[in-house]
Formats: sequence, structure tokens, C-alpha cells
Amino acid sequence: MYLAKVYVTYKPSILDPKGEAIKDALHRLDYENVAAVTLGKYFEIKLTPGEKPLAEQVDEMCDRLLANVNMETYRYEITELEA
Amino acid sequence: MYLAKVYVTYKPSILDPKGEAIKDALHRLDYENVAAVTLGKYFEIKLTPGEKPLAEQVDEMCDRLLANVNMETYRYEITELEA
Amino acid sequence: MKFAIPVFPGSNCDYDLLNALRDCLHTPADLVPATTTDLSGYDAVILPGGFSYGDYLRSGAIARFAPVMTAVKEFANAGKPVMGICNGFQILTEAGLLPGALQANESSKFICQVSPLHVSNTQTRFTTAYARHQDIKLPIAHGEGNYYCDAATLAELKAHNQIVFEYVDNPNGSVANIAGIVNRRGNVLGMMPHPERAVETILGSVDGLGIFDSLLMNHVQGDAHVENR
Amino acid sequence: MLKTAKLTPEAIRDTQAYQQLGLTADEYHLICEQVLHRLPNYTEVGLFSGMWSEHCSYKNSKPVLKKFWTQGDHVLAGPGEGAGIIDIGDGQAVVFKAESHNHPSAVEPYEGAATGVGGIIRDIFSMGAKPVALLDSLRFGEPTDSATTYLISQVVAGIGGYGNCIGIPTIGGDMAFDACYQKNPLVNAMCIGLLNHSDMQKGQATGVGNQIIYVGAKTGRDGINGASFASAEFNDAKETQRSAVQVGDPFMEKLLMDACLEVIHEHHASLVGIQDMGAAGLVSSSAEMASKAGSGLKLNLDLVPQREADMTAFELMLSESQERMLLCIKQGSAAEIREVFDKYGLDAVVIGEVIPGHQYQLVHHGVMEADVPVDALATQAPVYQREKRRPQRLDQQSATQFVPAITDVTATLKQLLQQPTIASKRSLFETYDSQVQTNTVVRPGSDAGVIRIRQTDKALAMTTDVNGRYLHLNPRVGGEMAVAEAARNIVASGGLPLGITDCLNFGNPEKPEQFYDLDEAAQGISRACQLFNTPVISGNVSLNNESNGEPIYPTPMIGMVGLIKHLRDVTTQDFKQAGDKVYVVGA
Ligand SMILES: Nc1ncnc2c1ncn2[C@@H]1O[C@H](COP(=O)(O)OP(=O)(O)O)[C@@H](O)[C@H]1O
Repeated sequence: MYLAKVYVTYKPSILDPKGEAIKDALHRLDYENVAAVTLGKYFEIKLTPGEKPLAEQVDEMCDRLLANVNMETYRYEITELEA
Repeated sequence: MYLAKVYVTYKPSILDPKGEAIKDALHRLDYENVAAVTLGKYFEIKLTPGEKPLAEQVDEMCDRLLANVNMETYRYEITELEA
Repeated sequence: MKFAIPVFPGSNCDYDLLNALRDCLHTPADLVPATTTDLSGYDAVILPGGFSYGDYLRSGAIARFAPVMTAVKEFANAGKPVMGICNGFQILTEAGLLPGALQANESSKFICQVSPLHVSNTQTRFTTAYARHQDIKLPIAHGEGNYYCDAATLAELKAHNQIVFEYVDNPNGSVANIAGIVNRRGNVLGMMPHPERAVETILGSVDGLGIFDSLLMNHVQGDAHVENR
Repeated sequence: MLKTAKLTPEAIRDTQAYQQLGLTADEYHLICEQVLHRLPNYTEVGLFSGMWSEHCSYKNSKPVLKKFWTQGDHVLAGPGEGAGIIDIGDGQAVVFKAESHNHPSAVEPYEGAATGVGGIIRDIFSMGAKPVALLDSLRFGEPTDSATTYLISQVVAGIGGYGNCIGIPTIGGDMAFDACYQKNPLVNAMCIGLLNHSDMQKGQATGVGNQIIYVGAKTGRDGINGASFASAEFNDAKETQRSAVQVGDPFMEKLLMDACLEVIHEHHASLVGIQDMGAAGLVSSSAEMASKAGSGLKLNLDLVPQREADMTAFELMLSESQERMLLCIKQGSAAEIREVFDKYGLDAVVIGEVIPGHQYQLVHHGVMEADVPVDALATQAPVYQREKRRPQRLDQQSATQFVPAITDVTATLKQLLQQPTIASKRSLFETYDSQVQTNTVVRPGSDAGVIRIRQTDKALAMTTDVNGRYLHLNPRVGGEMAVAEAARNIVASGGLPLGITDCLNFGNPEKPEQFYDLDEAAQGISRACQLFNTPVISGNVSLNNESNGEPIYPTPMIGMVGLIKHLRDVTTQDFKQAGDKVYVVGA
């Protein structure tokens, strides 16, 4: 069994209203030293080897479903899990 | 400037409906080899050093705001950004 | 009996609640901003539904830190009635005034429908106007109304008769069909369904009146006899 | 974009860079020779490309829109304003309009649909009205493949996500599925507002020295030149569409709406005009406000709140960042207005003023980036009378008339009910909050949605309808039928039809067959409107709805509002009890 960790974040130019709201909240909680917050998605996907190489498959999943490449970028790491 | 990467995920005992929905969607896209999906939050927080040590501060932010410790756990990494 | 309705940026059922209290129950009520720090002069506080601060992190998570919440906590600790509807319930759990948490619905979709409910505890100051085990219908409208608590908390809730409303056909996956709970002391109620949307026949139901009637009735009679049992 | 921004006026001419921005060679030469009598710089070309896009100028559809019947005793504002207004007595009026967000929704379905809802809400509250209801009209491919079901779920989630959060009930709409919408879904949203006559606003900037105030979200690089994007034919090249994705922030819009309505209600004397920044963002809102008032305008772009560093004048003017409004206020009242927005945690910044004359001037970093006649931008786009040719398909129909062969009526009925277009949409519309504001008398699932008007005994009924298939078979009759269906839905709810708005979703008007569909449909709609006494008071045009060369069915969505004089007259479509008689009336 393998574990793919996928990180999906907005492209830099895209508005991130959630990140803004969280930053404002942190400021109200007196964390004045916070300069910027962005909120992205973090997927943990457990999977067994399929026909294609895993990295290729995960890449494809990101492209097709997990991220919208019109506004998001993604990166991932794949590790083998102990049985 | 420092960058804190914060990962917030559900505790294992908690049902993750969105993760389930994504798993089903991946199955419909023929990724039958996907065994489990969980969806968490991924924060990138840029901050300058405050009065307290950064790690302590980030921990506090997670505890107070970023995670609901009734059902979520968190972890984080802090790195220094190049100027 | 005078009600305070704290309004957070993003609250959107504030006026609905105000209208219900003023127009249908003919009782005075004020909208108070989230920056308010003083709730003296009020006899009850109801946190309205909506999307406080956009609900952009978790519903209720940011609102919990608004200045008015310090006053709400004091108000609750003094034994006065506090109620949270929908987003208000979420805020109360985030603030620790009620146990548990509200998660995304099992379907991971927003649900707006009329939900049959079972009034499981008619002994609270919020529910004495209902008949024992009465079945009522109230509108629900939420994306994160799936009540979660761990087994120990659930046992506590049951042992102290804190479950007040149960769904008949659990629409969102809540633990033990929970739609509404009170704290141990019985003066803080949180519920996902919207009683303020069910106070006029023209809107389809008047089943929500019972909650406000109970509060008014018990206020007149003095609260002492309805500490939760 | 930064690279091209450095192009000199001569280089723009020589490389024909204006074409990338959506201006034709003829249009460019018109600007050089008739309007400016010089070569425009890059920023100026950008301003024209945005303002002369179909989305802002209606250059292809104007001749068609002229045919609409817009009369009626009760019309207080017709097409041309942000939204139309109809008097409903007692000093009140109803305001409504529909907007399409087809192309953005194809690219990013959640945000595309959400920002469509956000945009139409701004159109309503900028007239001074309180938004009281939303409807949505959707068309997708057959929901058989995962891409389409994903699209549907995201679009529906986006509509709900915005309306639910901002607290406006979505009380109706319609939805149909057909292969012709597979690559080009239709996402139309309609918003209805209630207005006291005394609060009526116009998007005007009058009075030399009066100030222009920018409020709401900061400007970023999202949706740069989206107006000409929305007007361009769809293609599969992802890259070219990237800058067009906007993310909606319904939380911000709720604050913006409440704050703007407070200014309108309580600071009337200081407010001159207000308009939302929609298509072609800052340039469109400001140029239209000045042009309507016959004023000149000067903006200092350094003062525009910016989300990103190093934005060019071109980007600032053409960004379609959401949740922004432009106000014109009396000289000296900035502090008073700022105080209101402060209370809602919103920035309100003076970015310019009304000047004598009729020029539109932009200063950025101390440089005059644009100096053009304001009317040239706002009202003098060329208008094209497109060629019209009857499509062959209309003559080929009778040969293959479909004759249903029914042996088992029950089985056929069941099959029909299984058709996605006919089947109940409950599971989808139940994700919309249809009750917030506690005025909803009839929720989705009946013929029309109904909301009561507080403090009166009246109610409003509203519906959206069109069957593209009918228009495909006969655009004129299909257009009539769309209006008739809407009217039936209003009447069946107990209402008297008042007026309509529309979204004209059609193909490429430069193809004569498709222009025929548009023109015929408009005439059909107009005739039906006249017969039903329901003037067209607002609307929206979405052309070039085709993917890979194939147009969608002509689909002019009709949004109709009716007045129910007494709440007791509200009727719903469900059978009430056993033993009641069932009648069939009509043809
Ligand atoms: N996209 C939608 N949003 C909200 N309500 C919808 C939507 N689509 C359908 N409905 C509701 O479902 C009901 C049936 O709609 P529709 O399929 O258009 O049938 P009809 O032909 O009777 O108008 C209507 O009451 C409508 O409000």
C-alpha cells in the first residue's frame, strides 16, 4: 500500500477569501506578526499499484479531479506504507 | 520572514464525508486502486518573529483557531524564507 | 422579557429572528453588534443563523472570538438562557458552551428541507410548551449540521437528559440523531433546526413557537423550577 | 501581459496586437481615425476592447434587442439601467434582472456559477433595492458521464454556496439536459429585489468636483479582460482562458450589500450615483456613470486598492475582481460615507472626481495613461446588422416527424418520468436555502416560487422557463412558447404577470443561420410579451455558445415576475386531497 500526500493551493494571483478571513481573525487574536495566510487542501490517498506508474496516476487524478488547473496548482509526495 | 506549513486532518475515528465522496468520484473515474481518501486543510502562514518562540505561537494558533481539537489533529513545519 | 440577538459579520437569520420575536411573539428584542461587551438589561440571548465571518475556516470558529462572546459566556454562567440556532449552535460548540462539534453533513451537501423532529426533553426551559414526546416539523438549512461527540460525551448527554431534539430521519448523519442539546445546567440550548422559520402559518409551520413560548412562560414563572433535571 | 503592455502605439498598429484583445481591424481603425485622430496606446486599446465587447456594448444584438416590447404603464426603468423596475403600488417597486455566466462556469464550475450569482445580486442592490429572491436556470449535457455529473454538482454547489451564505433565498429555477449543452453548459441566474420608490438609484456621476469612491474587494489580476473573453467563441486551449477565473467571496458581498443599502437609505443626500463593477470592471462602471450624466471623469489609479503588486493601468481597468462597487458622492461627504463602510470593515477610497468636459482620463504613476472621449467608450461602439439566413434544418423537419408508438402506457409514463429533464430536481434544489428572510410562501418544486411582501397582503411569484428544443424546431414560435410557459407558471401560482427579464443564450451571430435564430426568437418573445402585457425590462445576451463549432439550441431564458394581490390567492401545484375533482382547461 502506498500513501500519496497531495497539496492543492491557489495560484498566486487568485483571490483567497478564506485565507484573508483567517488572517484577519489571527490579527484579532493578537497575532499581529502574521503577514499572510493561504488556505489550501490536503489529501491523503491510500492506493495500491495500478497499471500505470503511481506518480503518473496521481498526477492525472490531480489534473482531472483534485485541482482545477485554471486556478490551482498542486504538488504531491508518494511514500510506501509498511504493511 | 518565516513560513509555517500547517496540516489539519480529522482524527482517525471521525467520519470524513468529503473524503468519501472524493474516493467515490475517483472510483467512477476508474481509479479502482484507490483504497482511502481523507481531505484535510493545508495552511501556509507567513509570519515574522513575535515575542514568543514561533513554534509556540503556531501551536497556539492551531489549538485556538485553526483546528477543532474535538475532532481534528494538526501538525506543522516552520522554515525560514529567503529575503 | 427582552431578547438580545448578537449579529456577527455574516449572520443572515438575524432579522428573521427579530421579526419572529417582535411580530409573532410580541416581545421586545434588539440586534446587538458582535462588538458589544455588555448584555445587561437582557433576559435571554439568541445567537442567530448565518455564515459568521463567512464560515470560511469551520462554521462558528472565528465568531467564537468576537467580543460579544465573552459577554455571552458570562450571561450563560449566570444561569440566564442562551440559545444558538444553526450557526449559533456551531458557535456555541466552538466556544465550549456546549459539548461536541458540528461537521459537514454526511452527504457533504447543504440541506434545506422541513425535518420531522422528536421533542425528547420537554422539561427544559426551552421546551415546556411542547407535549411529552411531541413530534414537530421544523425547517433545517445547513451544510455543517452533522453533530459529533465521542462516546463518553454521548453517554453524559444521555445520562443527564441533555438531548432535546432528535431527527426522525437523520438527514445529516448526526450522532444519535441529535438535532439539539442543552448544557448540563439546562440554560444553554443549541439546535440546528430553525424555529424562527416556523412561526407563521403562511410560511408552512408554527411548530417553532413552542420554544419561544416556553422561554416566555418560564421567564414569567421564574426560572428556578426548570433547571435541567 | 506585462510584455505586451510595453508595446508602443506604433507597435500595436504594426503587429495588430489589438486583435488579441478582441478588436477587429475595422474597429481599431475607427478608433484611430474617427475617435482619437491618433494612435491609441496599449491601455486605451484595452479600454476600447472591453467596452466594445459584445458583453458591454451589445454591438451584435442591439438591432435585435430594439425589437423587444418594453412598454407598459408600470415600468419605472426599462432596459439600459442596471436592472429593470416595475411599480407594484404602495410606493414600492420590484426590480429584477438575469445574468449568464456560461463560459466562466465551463472553466471553473463552482466559482463560475457562484460569481454569476454574486454579479446579479450587485446589479439589484445597486438600484437601491433589497434583494429578496434568486432563481437559477441551468442547461447541461445528458448526466450520463462523470464529467457532466461533476459539472452539475459543482455548478449547483456554487449557486447554493453563494446564495446561502449571503442570505438570499433561491426559490426557483429550471433545469434541463441535452447533448447540445455538453461542452457549453448554460448557467443563468436571476435576482429579484424590492425597492421603495424614494430609494431608486441611477448609476450616474454628475456635478463637477463630486468624488468617485471605490468600495469592496481589492483589485487583483483575476478575470482580466473577461468581458471580451465571455464574448469569444469557446475553444479547447486552456491556457488562453486562465486569467479569467474569479473566485467569489459571498461574505464580502454581504457586507458590501448591507453597507451600500445603508448609504442609500440613510445618506441619500450625499449620494449621487452608484454602480457595480461587473463586466470590464472599473472602466465599464466609471465610463458608464460619466457618460450617462454627460460628465467628464478623472481617476488616479495609484489610489485603487490593489491585491497584487505592480499592476498596470490596463490590468487595473480591465480586472473583473468581484465584490466591488463604485459610488459618486457629493464633494466633501467622503468622511461621512467612509464611516458607514468602516462599520462593516470595508475600505472606501476616493479614486477620482467628476471633471468639466467629456473626457475620460486615467493617471497612473503620474503619467496620463488614457485620455479619450467618454462617450466613445460607453455609447459609440459600432453596431453590426448581421446577415440573417433561414437555417436548412427548419425545412427538413416534416419528413421525419416522430410518431410515438405506445403499447404500454404505464411503462411509457415511467420511462418519461425517468428522463432527467422531467424527473424531480429535488435533490439539487434542496441544497439551496429557499427560506432565509422568512418570506417564502412557495418553495421550489411548484410552478413558480412565491414570496410575500411584508407589511402588505401582497406576494410576488417568479419563474424561469424556456425549452430550447422548441426553438430549435421553430425559433419564433419557441420564443413565444417560452414566454407563455412562464406566464402559465405565474398564473398557476395565483399571480398576474408583470414583466420579464431574459438571458439570450445563442450561438455565433456572425453565422447567418445563428443570427436568424436570435432575431426570430426575439420577435417571438416580443410578440408574446405584448400579448401578455409583460414588458421586457432587463436582460442579458450570451452569444457564441458553441463548442467545437456546434451551436447549442437557441435558448432564450425567460424570467418572469408576477404580482399576487392577496396572499389568500396563492396556489400550489400539488393535489390536496382524495375526492377533489381534476379538470383539464385550455387547448
Ligand atoms: N435549477 C433550479 N433551481 C431551483 N429550483 C429548480 C431548479 N430546477 C427546477 N427547479 C424547481 O423544480 C420545479 C420544476 O421545475 P421544471 O423542471 O422547470 O418544471 P416545470 O416544467 O413544471 O416548470 C420548479 O418548481 C422549480 O422551481
